[in-house]
Amino acid sequence: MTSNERAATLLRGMLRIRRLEEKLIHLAEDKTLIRAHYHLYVGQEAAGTGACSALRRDDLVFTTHRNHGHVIAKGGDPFRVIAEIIGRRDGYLGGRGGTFHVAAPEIGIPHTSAIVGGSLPIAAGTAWAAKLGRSDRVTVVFFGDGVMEEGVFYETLNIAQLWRLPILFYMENNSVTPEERPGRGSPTSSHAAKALSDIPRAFGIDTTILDGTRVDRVARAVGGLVARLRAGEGPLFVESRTTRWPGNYGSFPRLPGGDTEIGWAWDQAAPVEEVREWHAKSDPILLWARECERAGTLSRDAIVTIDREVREEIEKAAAAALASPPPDPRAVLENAYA
Amino acid sequence: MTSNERAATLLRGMLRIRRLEEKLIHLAEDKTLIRAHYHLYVGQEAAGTGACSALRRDDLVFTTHRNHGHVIAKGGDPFRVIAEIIGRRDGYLGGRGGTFHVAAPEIGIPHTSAIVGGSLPIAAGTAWAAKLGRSDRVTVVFFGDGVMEEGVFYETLNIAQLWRLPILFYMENNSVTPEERPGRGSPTSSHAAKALSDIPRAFGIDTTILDGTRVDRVARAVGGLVARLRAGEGPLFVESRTTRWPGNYGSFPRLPGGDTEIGWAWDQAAPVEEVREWHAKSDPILLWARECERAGTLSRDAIVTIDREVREEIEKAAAAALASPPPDPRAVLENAYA
Amino acid sequence: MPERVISFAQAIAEAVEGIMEEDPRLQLIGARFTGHTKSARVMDPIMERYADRISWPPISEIAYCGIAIGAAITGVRSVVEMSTATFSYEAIPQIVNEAAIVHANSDGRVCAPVVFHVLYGIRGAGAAQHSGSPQGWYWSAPGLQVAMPATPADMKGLLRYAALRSSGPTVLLDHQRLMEGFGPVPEGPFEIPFGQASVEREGDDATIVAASIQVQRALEAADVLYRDHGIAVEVVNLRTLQPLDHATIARSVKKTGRVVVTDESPEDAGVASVLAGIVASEMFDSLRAPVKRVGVLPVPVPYAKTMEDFVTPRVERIVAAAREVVGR
Amino acid sequence: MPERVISFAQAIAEAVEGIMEEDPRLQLIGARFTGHTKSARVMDPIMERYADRISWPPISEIAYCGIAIGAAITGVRSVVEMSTATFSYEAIPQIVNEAAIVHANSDGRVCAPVVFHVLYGIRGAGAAQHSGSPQGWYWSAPGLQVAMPATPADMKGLLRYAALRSSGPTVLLDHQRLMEGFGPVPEGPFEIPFGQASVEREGDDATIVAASIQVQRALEAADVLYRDHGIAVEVVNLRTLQPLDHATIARSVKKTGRVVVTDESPEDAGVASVLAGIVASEMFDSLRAPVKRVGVLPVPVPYAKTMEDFVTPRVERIVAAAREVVGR
Ligand SMILES: Cc1ncc(C[n+]2csc(CCOP(=O)(O)OP(=O)(O)O)c2C)c(N)n1
Ligand SMILES: Cc1ncc(C[n+]2csc(CCOP(=O)(O)OP(=O)(O)O)c2C)c(N)n1
Ligand SMILES: [Mg+2]
Ligand SMILES: [Mg+2]
Repeated sequence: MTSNERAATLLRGMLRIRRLEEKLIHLAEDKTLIRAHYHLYVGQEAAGTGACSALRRDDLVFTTHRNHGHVIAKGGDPFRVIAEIIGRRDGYLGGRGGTFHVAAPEIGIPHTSAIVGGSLPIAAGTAWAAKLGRSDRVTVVFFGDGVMEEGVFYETLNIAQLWRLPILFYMENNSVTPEERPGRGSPTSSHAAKALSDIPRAFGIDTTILDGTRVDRVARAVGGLVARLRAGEGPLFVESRTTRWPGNYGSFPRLPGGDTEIGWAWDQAAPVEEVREWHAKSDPILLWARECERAGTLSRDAIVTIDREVREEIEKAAAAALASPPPDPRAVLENAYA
Repeated sequence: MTSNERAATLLRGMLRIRRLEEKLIHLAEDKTLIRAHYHLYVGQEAAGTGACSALRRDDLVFTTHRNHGHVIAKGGDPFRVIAEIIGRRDGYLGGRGGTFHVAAPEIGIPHTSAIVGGSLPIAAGTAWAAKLGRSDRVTVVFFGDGVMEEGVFYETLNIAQLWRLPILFYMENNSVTPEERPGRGSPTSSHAAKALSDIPRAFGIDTTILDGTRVDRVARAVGGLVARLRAGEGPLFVESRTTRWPGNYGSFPRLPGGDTEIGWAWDQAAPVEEVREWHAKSDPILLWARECERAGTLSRDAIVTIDREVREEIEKAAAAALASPPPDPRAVLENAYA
Repeated sequence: MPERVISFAQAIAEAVEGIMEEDPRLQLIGARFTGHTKSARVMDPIMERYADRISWPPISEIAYCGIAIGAAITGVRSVVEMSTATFSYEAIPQIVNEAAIVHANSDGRVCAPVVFHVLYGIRGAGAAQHSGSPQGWYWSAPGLQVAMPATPADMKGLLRYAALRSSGPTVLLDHQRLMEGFGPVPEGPFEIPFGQASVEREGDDATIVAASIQVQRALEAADVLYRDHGIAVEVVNLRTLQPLDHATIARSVKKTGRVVVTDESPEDAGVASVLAGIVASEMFDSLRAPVKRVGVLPVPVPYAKTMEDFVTPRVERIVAAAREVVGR
Repeated sequence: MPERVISFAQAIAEAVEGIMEEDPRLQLIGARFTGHTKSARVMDPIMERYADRISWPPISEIAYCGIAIGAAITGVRSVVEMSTATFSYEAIPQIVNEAAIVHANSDGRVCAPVVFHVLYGIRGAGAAQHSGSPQGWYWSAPGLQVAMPATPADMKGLLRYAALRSSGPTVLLDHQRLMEGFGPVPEGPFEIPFGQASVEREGDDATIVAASIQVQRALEAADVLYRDHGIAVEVVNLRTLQPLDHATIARSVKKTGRVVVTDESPEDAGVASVLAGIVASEMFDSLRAPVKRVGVLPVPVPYAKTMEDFVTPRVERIVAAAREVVGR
C-alpha cells in the first residue's frame, strides 16, 4: 500500500464508525428501534481502526458493551451491524444479541460480552488454543479502564503471563484529558495505582502507552506488537488513551454539535462550544484528516470525497437494515441449547 | 513487660499452637474425631503469634482454612478450639463450623472463611466500619500467597487503598526456601510477578517483607505497622515468609519426626532426617528458644518448664474437649436464618 | 381521607430517605436504585442530601459486597445497590458462601444484616446479560432472605424492614418495569415484616401465586379473566420468597383448588416450578387440577422485541394458564 | 460372560483416559476428579501419561473457566476439574453469563463445548463451604446442560458424551461419597446421550425420582421398603437434569400414581421442589397422593456429624417419605 492509500484506508475506516454511530443516534429517536441504553465508540475510532489494521482476518478480536467500532474495524458489514442493533433478522446474530453483544463470528469476533471483564478470560482461551495448535493467530482483546477494577482482569493477566499466551491486552482508557494523554498517567477515583500501566508491569508484562487518538501511531505500534506476538513474545499490554466525547456522558448518547462536519478539520471554530475543544484536540478523525492534508497524503478534496462515500454507504446500510424484518420469535427455542 | 517476660510470652504462645496441632494429628488417627482433611499452622507460629502480640483484644482478626494458630494467637481457648475441630458442643461455634471455620467472636475473630480469598473483603469491611465510627480499632487479615491468584484480592486491595482503610494485609508466603526467606522474592509457578510484593506496591500500598520464622522481629514490625494504622496511615501490607514443614504436604498432615522435642533447639542432629534441616533452619519455635538462650532472656530450664506447662495445658484442653458432648442436631434449625 | 398514591420509584426514594434518617450509621454503597428508567432522577435529592453516607465503589462487586458484610458484622448496616441482577453473579461467593452462613456458622452469635438490592428480569432490550432472574438461586442458598416487592407500598415496607429490623442478609429484587407503576403508600414510616403474603384480589375460581411484576401482570390477567370469561381469580402476592408464607397460599388453594404459579425466572427450573412443587407436596389434597406454571421460556433472553415478548411471562400467558386450570 | 464390575472412581479414570485417547486435542484443566477420597490416587497414571495435556492453573476459577470457553469456541475442547462445587461460584459469571449464552446469542453459529466438573454435596465434615449443591442453579441457567451420574457406568458414558459429542457446555456434578461404590461398566468406549433416564428398579407402588447419590440411597430405601413394608418402589435415575427425560418420569408416575422426589440440594427451593413442580403440572392426572420431597434441610450445612447426618437426605428419610405416599 502506498502511504496515500494507507491514509485513505485509515480515514475511511474511522469515518465508517463515526457515520454509523451518528446514524444510530438519529435512529434512536424512534424508541421502537433502539429500546434501551447503548454505548458509542465516538472519539475512540483511531484505536480500533488502527489496531485492527494490523490484524489478519483470521486473528481474533474481543470487545465489550462498547463494541460497534471494533466490529466495523475488524471488517464488519455496516448493514448487518445496524440490523443487529435495531434487532432485525439480518443482524449478525439474527437480532438475538443487539447493541450489547454485536459480534461477527465469520470475521474473528466470535462472542461479545457486555459484562465488565467478561471477555478477558475467553480471549485468553482463544490465545491458548492458538498456542496449543501451533498457529500464529493472535488474539486482541479491547477493554475499558473500568475492567481493571474487576478481579477477573488480574486472574487473566496472571495466567496469560504464566502460560505466555499470544494475546494483546488493549486497554482503552477513555477519560483522559488531552493534556494527560501523553503523560505517565495519574490516579483515578476508581483505581489506586499511580499509573494504570504499573499494574501489568508488576505482572512482568511488557506495556506500551499510546495516544489512542492518533490512528497512524496506533497502527504502527500495534503492528509491531502483533509481530512480536506471532513470534511468541506474548502476552503484551497497551494502554490507549482517549478523551471522552461530550455526547458520551450518561446512558443515552447525544449529538450536542450535530453530525461531525469533515470541514471542521480546517475550521476549528465552527462547532458549537460544547464540542468545539473536543473536535479540535481530541477527535481522532479530524486530527488525522488535518495531518494527512498537511503531509500531503490526502487532499481536502480527497478527504471530502471519502467522507461523502462513507455517508452514502452508511445511509444505504441503514436503509437496508430498516427493511430487514424482525426475527421470528419461535427461533429462540431452537438455539438455546447447542 | 520485661524482656524476659516478653520472651516467655512469645515462646509460650507459639508452643501452645504447636502442641495443640501435634495433638490434633494424634486425635485424627481416630477417623470419627476428625473426619476429613484439615490444615495445620506448624512452621508459621511466629507469624500469628508475633503479629497478634501487637494487637488489642478489640482489634479484629480474619484468617483462613489454616486458622487454628491465629485463633490461639489472638487469645483463643485451646479447649474450645479443639472442641470445635472435633465437632463438639463446647466448640467456639458449637461444632457447626469445624476445622475450616474456627472463629471466636468474643475475642475479635467474628467469621472465618475457608474459601481462598473469602475473608479479604469482609476484613476490609470491618476496617471500613471502624473508620466510619472514628474508632482506632484495626483489622488484620491473615491469608496465604495463594490468595494472590484470586481476583477478589485485587479488588479488595484497590478499595482498601482508595478508601484508606485501617487494615493490615498480612500475607503468609509459606513455601519459601530458607535461603530465599530474606531475599526480594522470586517467581512462582502460580504467580507471574517477579516478587509478590511488587503487586501491593503497584497499588501504592506500603509493603514490608518479613522473615515469618522470627517471632521477635514480626512482633516489633507489626507493632510499628499497627501504630501507623491507628494513626490513619492504612492500608499496609506485609509479606511474611516461612518454609513449609515436611509434615504439611498433601491433604493430611503427618508427624514425620514425632512430636517436636524442645531439646532439639540445642541438639540439632537429633531429629530424623526428613525433618532435621527444617527444625534447624526453619522451625520458629526452636529458633526462638535458641535465640533466647543465647541472649540470656530465657534459660534452658525456663524453656523446658514453659514447654512442659504448655503440654499439660493442651492435654487438659484436649481431655475436656473429648468429654464435651456432640451437639444436638435439631439446633441447626434454629440458627439458619438470623 | 383519600389514600396517597405515588409511584414505585417514588416509594423507593421515600424508603431510602426514611432509613437513612432513622439509622444515622446506615450506609449506602451505590444509590441508583431506579436504574436506567424514566424515574432515574428520583434519587437525585437523596444522593445530594446523604452524599457523605453514600460510597461509590469501583466496579468490584465481590469486594464491595464483602465489605458490606464485614461492616454489618461489626454493627454498621448497609444497603448495597448493585444495579442489574446479573452483576450480582460476580459477588455470589460473598453473598452465598459468606453472608448467608455468618449467622448459622457462628452458632447464632454473629449477624450480617446487609441488603443487596438488584434489578432483575426482562427490562426491555437487556438481552442475555441484562435480563437475569436469580431469585431462585438466592432462595435456595440457605441463610439468605429474598424479598420481591410488587407494589409501591411493598417496596417501602419491605426495604425498611430489611434495612433496619432484620438481623439477616436479604437479597431484594426489583423490576425496572415496575418503576412507573402507582399505588397507595402511607406517608409515615412503616414496615412489612418478612413472610407475610397479601391477597391482592379475592376470587373463588383459581389462585394465582406470584411476586413482584408477576403480581401486576396477574392482576391485569384477573381483569381480563373476569371480564371476558367470567373467571374470578384470587391473586396472592408473596412479597418474600424466603421466608415463604405457606399458610396464605394454602388458605387460598383450599378455597379455589386450582393454581397458577408465575414468576419471571426460567420456567423449567425456576421459581414457578419450585412453588408448584410446594403446592403439590403441601396442598395436594386441595388441588383439583394440574398446577400451571408461567415463567420465562427457558432460553437465554433475546434482544429483539418480537423474541423478547415471546419469552416473557405476559398477561396473555397467565390468562391462558388460568383458563386451562379452570377449564373454560 | 460375567459383567465387569469397577468402582465409580475407576470409571472416572477410564472415562478420562478414553476421551484423552480419542480426541488428541482435548485438554484437561486440573485433573483431581476423585477429590479428597480414598480413591484419590486412581488418577495418578493418567496424570503422568497425559501430563503435557493437563494444565494446573492458579487458584483463579473465573479465569480458567473462561479460558476453557474461549478455547472451546475455537475448537479445542476441555474438561475443567474444579474440585469442590462451591469453588465454582467464583466462576458463575463465566459459566452462566458466558458459556451458557454463547450458542443462543450467536444465533446458533458458535459453540462452547466445555465440561465443568465439580464435586458437590455433603461429603462428610465439609461444613458450610465445602458441601454446596448448586445443581438447581445451573439447571435454571438456560443454555447449560447438567449431568449427575449415579453409577460407574453413568459416569463413564455421560462424561464421554459431554466431552466428545455434545456441542454445548455441561456442568457435571459428582459426589465424593459415590467414589468407592461399584457397578458393572462395559470395557470399551460407549456414550450415554443426555436426556435419557434409566429405570434402575421396577415397582408398582411408588416412584422415586432421583439423580446421583440419591439414586443409590433410593435403591437402598427400596430394599428396606420391600423387605420391611412390602412396598415395591420404582427408582428412576435421571442422569441429566438438563435435558430432563420427562417421558420416563411420566411413564413411571402413570404406573404408580405416587411419587417421592429426592435430591441432595436444599429441600425448600432446590431440585426436589422443581421436580415436584414438574410432576404436579405435567403428570397431575396420574397422581394419587401428594408428591413428597426429600432434600437437604435448608440450613447452611453443619460440621459436627450429628448435625450433618440430620440434614442429609438419608435412606431413612426416603423410606419414611415413600411410606407416607403409599400410606402404609
Ligand atoms: C460485572 C458488571 N458490572 C457492572 C456493569 C455495568 N457497566 C457497564 S459499562 C460500565 C463501565 C465500564 O467502564 P470501562 O470499562 O472503562 O468502559 P467504557 O464504558 O469507559 O468504555 C459499567 C460499570 C457491567 N456491565 N458488568
Ligand atoms: C475459591 C477456592 N478455590 C479453591 C480452594 C481450595 N483450596 C483450599 S486451600 C488452597 C491453597 C491455598 O493456598 P494459600 O493461600 O497459599 O494458603 P496455604 O494453604 O498455603 O496456607 C486451595 C486451592 C478454596 N478453598 N477456595
Ligand atoms: Mg472507560
Ligand atoms: Mg501458601
